[in-house]
Amino acid sequence: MNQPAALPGAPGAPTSPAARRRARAVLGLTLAVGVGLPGLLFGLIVALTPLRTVVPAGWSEGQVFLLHAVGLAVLAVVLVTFGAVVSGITVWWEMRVFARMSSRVGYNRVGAGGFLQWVADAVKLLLKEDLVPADADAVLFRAAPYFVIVGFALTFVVLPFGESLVAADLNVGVLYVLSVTALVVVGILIAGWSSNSKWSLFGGMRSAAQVISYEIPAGLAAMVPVLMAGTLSMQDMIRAQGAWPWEWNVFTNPFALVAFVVFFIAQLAEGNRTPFDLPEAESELVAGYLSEYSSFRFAIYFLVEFGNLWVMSAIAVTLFLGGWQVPFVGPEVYAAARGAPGSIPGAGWWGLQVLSMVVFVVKTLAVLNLIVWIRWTLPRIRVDQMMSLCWKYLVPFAFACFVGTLFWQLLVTAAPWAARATGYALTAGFLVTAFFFLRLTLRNVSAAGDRVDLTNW
Amino acid sequence: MTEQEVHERLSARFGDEVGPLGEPKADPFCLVRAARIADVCRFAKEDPALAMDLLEDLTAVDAPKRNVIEVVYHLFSYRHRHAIVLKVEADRAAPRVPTVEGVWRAATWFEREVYDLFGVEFSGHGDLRRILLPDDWIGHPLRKDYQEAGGYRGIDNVRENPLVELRRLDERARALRQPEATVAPLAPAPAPATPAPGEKA
Amino acid sequence: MAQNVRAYAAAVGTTVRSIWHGMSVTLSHLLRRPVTVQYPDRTPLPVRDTLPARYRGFLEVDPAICTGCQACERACPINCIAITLEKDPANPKQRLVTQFDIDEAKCMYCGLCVEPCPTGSIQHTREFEASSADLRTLTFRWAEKPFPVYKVAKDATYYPRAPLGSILRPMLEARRWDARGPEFLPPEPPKVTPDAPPRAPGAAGAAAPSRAAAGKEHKP
Amino acid sequence: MERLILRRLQADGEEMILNFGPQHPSTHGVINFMVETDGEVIRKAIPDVGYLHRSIEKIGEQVGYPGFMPFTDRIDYVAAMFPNEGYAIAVERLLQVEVPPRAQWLRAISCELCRIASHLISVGTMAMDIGAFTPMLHGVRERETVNDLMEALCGSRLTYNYHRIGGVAFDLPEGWRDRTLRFLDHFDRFLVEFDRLISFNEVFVKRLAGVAIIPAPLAVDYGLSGPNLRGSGVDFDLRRDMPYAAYPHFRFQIPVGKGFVGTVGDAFDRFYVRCLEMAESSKIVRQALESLPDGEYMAKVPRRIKPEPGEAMSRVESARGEMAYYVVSDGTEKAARVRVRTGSFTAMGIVDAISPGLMVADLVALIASLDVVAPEIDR
Repeated sequence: MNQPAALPGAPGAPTSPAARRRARAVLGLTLAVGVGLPGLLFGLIVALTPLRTVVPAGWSEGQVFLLHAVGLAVLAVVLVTFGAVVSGITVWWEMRVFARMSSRVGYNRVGAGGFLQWVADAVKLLLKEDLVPADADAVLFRAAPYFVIVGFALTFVVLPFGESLVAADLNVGVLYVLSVTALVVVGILIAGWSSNSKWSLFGGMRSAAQVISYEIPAGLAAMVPVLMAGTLSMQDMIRAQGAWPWEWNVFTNPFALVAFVVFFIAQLAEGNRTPFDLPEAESELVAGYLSEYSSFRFAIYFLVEFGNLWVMSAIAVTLFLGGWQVPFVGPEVYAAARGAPGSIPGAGWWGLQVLSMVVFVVKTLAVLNLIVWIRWTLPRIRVDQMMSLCWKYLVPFAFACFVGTLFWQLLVTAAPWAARATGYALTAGFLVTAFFFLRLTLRNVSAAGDRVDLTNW
Repeated sequence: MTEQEVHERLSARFGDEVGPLGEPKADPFCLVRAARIADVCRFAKEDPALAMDLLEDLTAVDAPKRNVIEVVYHLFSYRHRHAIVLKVEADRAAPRVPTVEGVWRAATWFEREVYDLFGVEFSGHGDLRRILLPDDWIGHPLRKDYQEAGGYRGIDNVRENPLVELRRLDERARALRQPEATVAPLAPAPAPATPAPGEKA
Repeated sequence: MAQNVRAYAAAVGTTVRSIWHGMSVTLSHLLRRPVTVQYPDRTPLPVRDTLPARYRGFLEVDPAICTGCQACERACPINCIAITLEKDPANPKQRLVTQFDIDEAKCMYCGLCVEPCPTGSIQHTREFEASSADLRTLTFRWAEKPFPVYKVAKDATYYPRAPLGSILRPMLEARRWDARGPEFLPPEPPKVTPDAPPRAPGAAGAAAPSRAAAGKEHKP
Repeated sequence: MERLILRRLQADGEEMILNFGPQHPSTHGVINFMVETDGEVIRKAIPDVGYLHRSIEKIGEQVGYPGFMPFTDRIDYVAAMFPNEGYAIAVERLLQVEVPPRAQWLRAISCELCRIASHLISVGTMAMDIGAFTPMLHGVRERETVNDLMEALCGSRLTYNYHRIGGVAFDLPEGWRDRTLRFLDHFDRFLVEFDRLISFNEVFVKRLAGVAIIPAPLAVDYGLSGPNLRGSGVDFDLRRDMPYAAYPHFRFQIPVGKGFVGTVGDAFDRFYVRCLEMAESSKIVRQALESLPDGEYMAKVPRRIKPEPGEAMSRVESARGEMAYYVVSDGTEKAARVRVRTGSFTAMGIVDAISPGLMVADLVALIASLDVVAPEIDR
């Protein structure tokens, strides 16, 4: 009989030396961050850059077609992988943040700071048995996760990661996003119905009611930046905004500020995030529409749920927060770095692309953190309150903003300084609010007799 | 009011049907004729001087020596902060007591529990089902003569006692050490002696 | 109407204000130190050594000062202690403890056995890490070798007890978590009394002798 | 019953039977509710208890008087001091033993700390059931400190077995008093923070205000007790109104539901009464630690406890309402009957009456606000 390795900490087991532990952690993090992330980002950049811009002049039709075909395949793989990795990292980050908020350490065993925990979780889920309940509608039950992941992956097509880093800059970008995200609901509804479980059915029904209701305020609020930019294309909407906060949609127009809040809340609801996580309310519906799922199918739902955080944040950043705009880098800088059309752009241009992407990612992460933070602070609302919030509060506000923006645009056309002044005023207001908030936070720490201590992060 | 005063008031209304207040050391109680318990309770609750608005506890005690099951009512008044303990005796063979569910709703569950664990029938109870034990349980466990079946639906609840088994092993080892003792050859250890499902009552 | 508008605005206001406070509380916790104790391997001391002295862990018996009074056996509400006393064949005046078994798998660590012990021989230690793959290995045999009972000197105020844990700890360290316990003997056939007809084993009321000996042996 | 419901179901075909439990995240143990719903609205929720029945009352007849004490821990393992105390008082009344003052004080201290620990779980899980996870973990964090104190006091974190017939098992350990006072200082601040984190969060308030209202007469009729009863506006607390142990010596308030944000007797009142009670318990522990008398912590009790025939009832204000022990002695070393009346049992009985018309999410709030603990229902 083989002696199994002694459990750590069990009587007699050697406590692992700190040095070895550190080395292992460093290795894990290096592998993950050092190889994985840059690789992915690089792949993303290459794949997302519209191939047209890099095709050298003089290539034959066939060659260009082949290049496009290969490029699209790479693009698809990279985007879906990016979605999965981002969702995994989001899980890790969310759990770390949540742990701190509840005075715990959180993930800390797999990789440095538990960074690779999501990989371990994914592997574990993949190794589990794929169960289909006996009385479930097997075909629909198996099909539902694909609806969900397709709806999720398709949004990446129009997400503008950088100045030229977008898979396809559709001229109906916003409408496209609103429509493909609706596919997720179809998947959830199918999952809820086909599981043949009452909990799942409850979850599916709640989800359908919720997402369809909140599409309306979300759509109305999204129309505000559309009106301001005069276009539906995601890239053009970003180009219509500036790099500095006082040039963002959210601050140049008071109605847009309200619209942003409405849009943000509606997005929380569409993404089934607390306080709108009714479809999978753990303490009520066990796991809602997910109750009967296991293994890979379950993993897909989770991938989508957390990946959606990224999508939600990215869309909010695009519409309201200036997207990838880098300060001091205007369109003429890009054009200059690009060089002559038909030639492969130089290193400067690529550098600018990376820079714009970094700006976009940072903003997106900030919004993502806000969502995470809200989730671990707020309780869940009830299904009737969810409805009344939507129809009594969000829809009127969104509509008022929509109408208000119409007049605002008239005003701004007449007096362009109004937008600029509002931008300064609202930005200042935001900073003051943030200052008071941080002061309150620090006072909370001292009021509890504690002190700020970040050593154990 | 003290217990004596409460008891006097009850006796004044019901006469002999409310027995004398006992004199045990800790808590005195008085015996009530089973058929009148619901009336006595209703009076105790509705009489403004008594106002026993809380049925604090309703339980039973099995007394096989006297061949009765005593049903015990602990009443309390929030308004007057006084209490009284009433008891009713029921025949062990077919215990039957009128329900007080109509007086206090709390009695619904208390009586269900007494029915479950003692088998006392509360006549007039609206929902007299077992509450703690499964519906198909046999017997009423808090009766003194209850014999445990040793399992439920083939699920054994007996674990080998290592203290006894080790002693047996010791004795056997000692017997083996003494050459004159003859020891029966050991059969290979069989599976734990769990009776087949269904054999349990 | 004005009332309604005011209520509507107040609802929005209180919501924002309460969320403002709640979120600042959660954010402030991001800045504080977590309280998690990373048992078992990332604690500055082994957790065993951080436990208070009164901690009720595994029982330990010091045979050197056991008087064989069986007070602990009587005090145990669940009969998880078994003590057998015999006369020493070599010295009839000396009594031997030939069995002192504690079924730690059944023990509920209530500490009632410790209280009546006249010499403090039986004590709770701070050991608690002894998970095992076989329940039988959790029966600790304190009289593996029969030991003579301890004679308490008159007006003794001190008993030479081995340091707490010094006997149990080597026993735990010697154990492997997946060790198997001893094979028990097959159950004895039920005794058939001449005047009662044999009943099916396991039927209600027909407790097998071993079960009768086992006393209250019902899993919760 | 199932058949009955099914027949009704077939009649109109609009309702659904939902088996809410026995393994459900918010049933706080193993309880089953047969919920008849019409969409999200509950027509009726019928509690089905007994999954955790361990026949503790029967065990009480089979082990001796002192030996039953550890079993009482298991009656309510979230707040095990109260069953300890209740049983000890009942047997002391049978034996007519006078408990020394120091033991009375130690009982009050341990019980009030235990009440804090229990209410922390209660309000924390309530927030969790409503969907906020963080407050629950904050509650558990504070509870851990209480557990550490208990561990230092009596050697165990959960099943204390601290009280004895005639007193308590141990005196205070060294340094315990200061540790406890430090904790209480911290704890009072924690309560303020907790209120800001969750109690008055508008989403939370909206989920609980006016939900599952239990009017005072109904609460009394169903025998509700403790915070559930006080949440309905009935100003009654055994510690003040039927004093036992050392409570007459302390000054404290009895928080009563006033309809803090909605109607008297709603789920929020029951929740907030517990929050306020924690602050009062903290006060009591401070006073008790300051006025702790010297002397014995254990009365002279015969080694073989053999009360004369008779019966005694003890009523203790447990964290989950009134806990009453009814002990009948027949003159032997084993009780003839040990009956435990618990707050959760009566609280569970009212679900039937309150649930119609609630939503599924409100049922969760109702169960959480009643603070039932399954082992205490089933015993």
